[in-house]
Amino acid sequence: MGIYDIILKRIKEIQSKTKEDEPVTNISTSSMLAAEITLISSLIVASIMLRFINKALMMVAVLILILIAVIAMPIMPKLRKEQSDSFSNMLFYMILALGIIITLFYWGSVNV
Amino acid sequence: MIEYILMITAVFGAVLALIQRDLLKAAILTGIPGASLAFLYQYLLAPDVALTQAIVGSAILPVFFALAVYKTRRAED
Amino acid sequence: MNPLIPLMVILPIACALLLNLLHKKDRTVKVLAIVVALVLPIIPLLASYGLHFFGGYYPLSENSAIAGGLPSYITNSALNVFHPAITYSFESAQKIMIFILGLIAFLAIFTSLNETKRPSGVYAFLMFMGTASVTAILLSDDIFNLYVFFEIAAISQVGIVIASGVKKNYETALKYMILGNIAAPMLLLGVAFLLGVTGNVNITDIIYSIKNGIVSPQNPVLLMACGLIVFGWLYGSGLPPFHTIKSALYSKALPHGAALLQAFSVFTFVGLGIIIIRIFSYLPFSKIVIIVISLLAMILGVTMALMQNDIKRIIGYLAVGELGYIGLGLGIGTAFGITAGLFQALNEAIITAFLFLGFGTVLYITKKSDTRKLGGMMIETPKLALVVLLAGFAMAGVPPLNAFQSKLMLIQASIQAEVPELGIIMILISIVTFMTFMRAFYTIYMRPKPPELQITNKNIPKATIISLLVLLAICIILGLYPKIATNYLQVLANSLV
Amino acid sequence: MVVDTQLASFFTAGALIVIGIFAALFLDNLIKKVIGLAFIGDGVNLFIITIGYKPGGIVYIFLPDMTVSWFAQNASYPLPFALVLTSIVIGASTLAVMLGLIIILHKKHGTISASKILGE
Repeated sequence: MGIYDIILKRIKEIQSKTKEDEPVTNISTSSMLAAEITLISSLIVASIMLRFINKALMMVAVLILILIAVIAMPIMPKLRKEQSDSFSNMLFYMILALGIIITLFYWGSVNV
Repeated sequence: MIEYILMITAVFGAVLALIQRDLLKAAILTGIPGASLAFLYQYLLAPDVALTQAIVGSAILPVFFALAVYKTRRAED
Repeated sequence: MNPLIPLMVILPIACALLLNLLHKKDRTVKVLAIVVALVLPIIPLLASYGLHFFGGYYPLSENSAIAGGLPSYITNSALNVFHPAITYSFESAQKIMIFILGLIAFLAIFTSLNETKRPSGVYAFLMFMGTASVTAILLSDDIFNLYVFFEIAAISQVGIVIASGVKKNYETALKYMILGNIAAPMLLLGVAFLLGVTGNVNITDIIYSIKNGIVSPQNPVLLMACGLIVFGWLYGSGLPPFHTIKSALYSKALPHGAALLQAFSVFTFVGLGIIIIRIFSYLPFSKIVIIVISLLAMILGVTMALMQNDIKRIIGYLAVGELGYIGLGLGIGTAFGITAGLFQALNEAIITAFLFLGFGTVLYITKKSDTRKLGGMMIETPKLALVVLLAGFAMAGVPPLNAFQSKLMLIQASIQAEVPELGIIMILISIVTFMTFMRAFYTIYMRPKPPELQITNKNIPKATIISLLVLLAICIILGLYPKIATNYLQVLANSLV
Repeated sequence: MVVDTQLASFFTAGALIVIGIFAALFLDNLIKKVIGLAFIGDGVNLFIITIGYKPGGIVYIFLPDMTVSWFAQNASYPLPFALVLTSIVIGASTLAVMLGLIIILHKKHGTISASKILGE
């Protein structure tokens, strides 16, 4: 089964869960595929920048990212569901971001 | 001493307002933290802010909330 | 003292209030609004550089009348150079940014007055208020004044959405306000931390205090303040995690409103971002955070844009994604990188406004914004299709247009700063941006027309076409002669390093 | 442990902010969410006021029988207070806009539950 079919199947699964009834067209599947590739490749390229901190860490991070990408292959449908217009999701991610930023600034600046 | 009492009233008033089931009560109880904050500002050497807070926090905002509750009340509960 | 500097903020506010008084006098409202909107981009071109002190409270070092009567232990201390007034600083970078903001505001107001049947109402009022507040954010050297205008900008953005009458706009507006009422107090808390540590709200003075050892730069409260201000910055400009609500906000506004809203976001991004870099650039961590957030914005914005079906939502997500380029420019931190980032900010404001107005014509003709129900518009409006295609080329960075220059500069800056990975990601995201645009363009213009699609409004107002041509002209001019803009921005970038 | 007024006041401000964020996050009723948002604003205002407070100081009004240096050492710091005045008014106006939106949405949906109105 090619990746196209996997993605098509996963989109249909997610749709049946969220009760959307839009048709799965060629365009939507291929754009999801493009989004998937963009996401994975740009994350991997971005993780190469960890070399400024530690080269070994960079290698480990890239390998782990590739592994995760292979295992959890169609990431985009899940990511899309997480970034829906639902208000509780927005609030959750906002508070999460607030916590992460505050923690990072306190911890990161004490140690750097 | 009285500052500490005001601080405690402000926090407990806030909690009390939020745990009410009746929204009208909640709206009116928001006046408690508003008013105690106004007195607290007086003790924190800011009398001009205390005046504004007394008007806005203990009169205008509860009235806003009460009006909103009154306008939306029929369908709840 | 230059009277034109406060006029940039006061004039739109005064005009907005006057428009409300003239309610229902449609002709007067239209003429007044267009005249004032036309003046908005002209004022910054005429004004000369300098500082404006509200109330005339000069710093003691420049004010011998007061300083003469004070004891020497005051005039010898740092108080001598502190700014007691709310200070507006107008420099070359502000000049070009306010010019572009004023121009977009003019085109948006001009288009909206000609597309809506009844010009009087709150819509123009809110547009003017928003423009005034974002201008003040760019000008203000006083961080609390900035917060006040930040809130006014938020309310007017919500107002533009409420006044649009698009389906589900109230829900989106309420969501934005609730999120904003958690995030904006956090920004205020950050301001309060800064105030508590330095005793000052003037940014120049805060930097003076930190640089001259009056305040310890490693004070953890300062770091906390940086974190909270960064959080407010995320909210104000719609970076992740606020990208969903911000793009929803764009999609619930009318096209001309959305064109202005994204300009507000871009310039809020630039204004607050410059302040974060000015105050906290001594923390290496702040730049890393800016880069990480920008990368997230680019990746999430573009990938989400690929999967939307609403035109306005697609451009909204693309606009969020493009913000990442500016952030990368600021985060690289060299003078060249910051210049490139600021230039990209100007280009993005213009191009996204261009795209919103361009696709807005489709909405005007068919009253539909769902790409699945659209098609075959090439036959209806072939010339407009070409213009919209050029806008898409501009956004992707095709050579003769402006974003090519700024993206090229950004990639060069990233290679010079020895982080070529950022350049690679920028190229990658550019390609995907173009693909996203072409997907929307194909489904709207080139696909055969669905039988149930009806053309309700054949005549596009001349004002819209004029606006589109003006924006296209600016894109081409800036693309051929990027020095026009970068010369202005260079000064600010050099001062930030 | 002796907690002085300023520290206690900071803690009160923090408590109000936390209560407000809790309410805005977890309560489903929109009006209660907005009440929570009002508390966040109150907490931040109290925080700023406390920055200007000076333990054992006086109100920042210069009376004729004071010397300048004594006044400079004992008066509270008025700049934060001036900021709070603006901040209170901004908070009240944004709350009014939100309540107006809630009333409109109630007319449309017939409920003020956040999960029903703002769910998707």
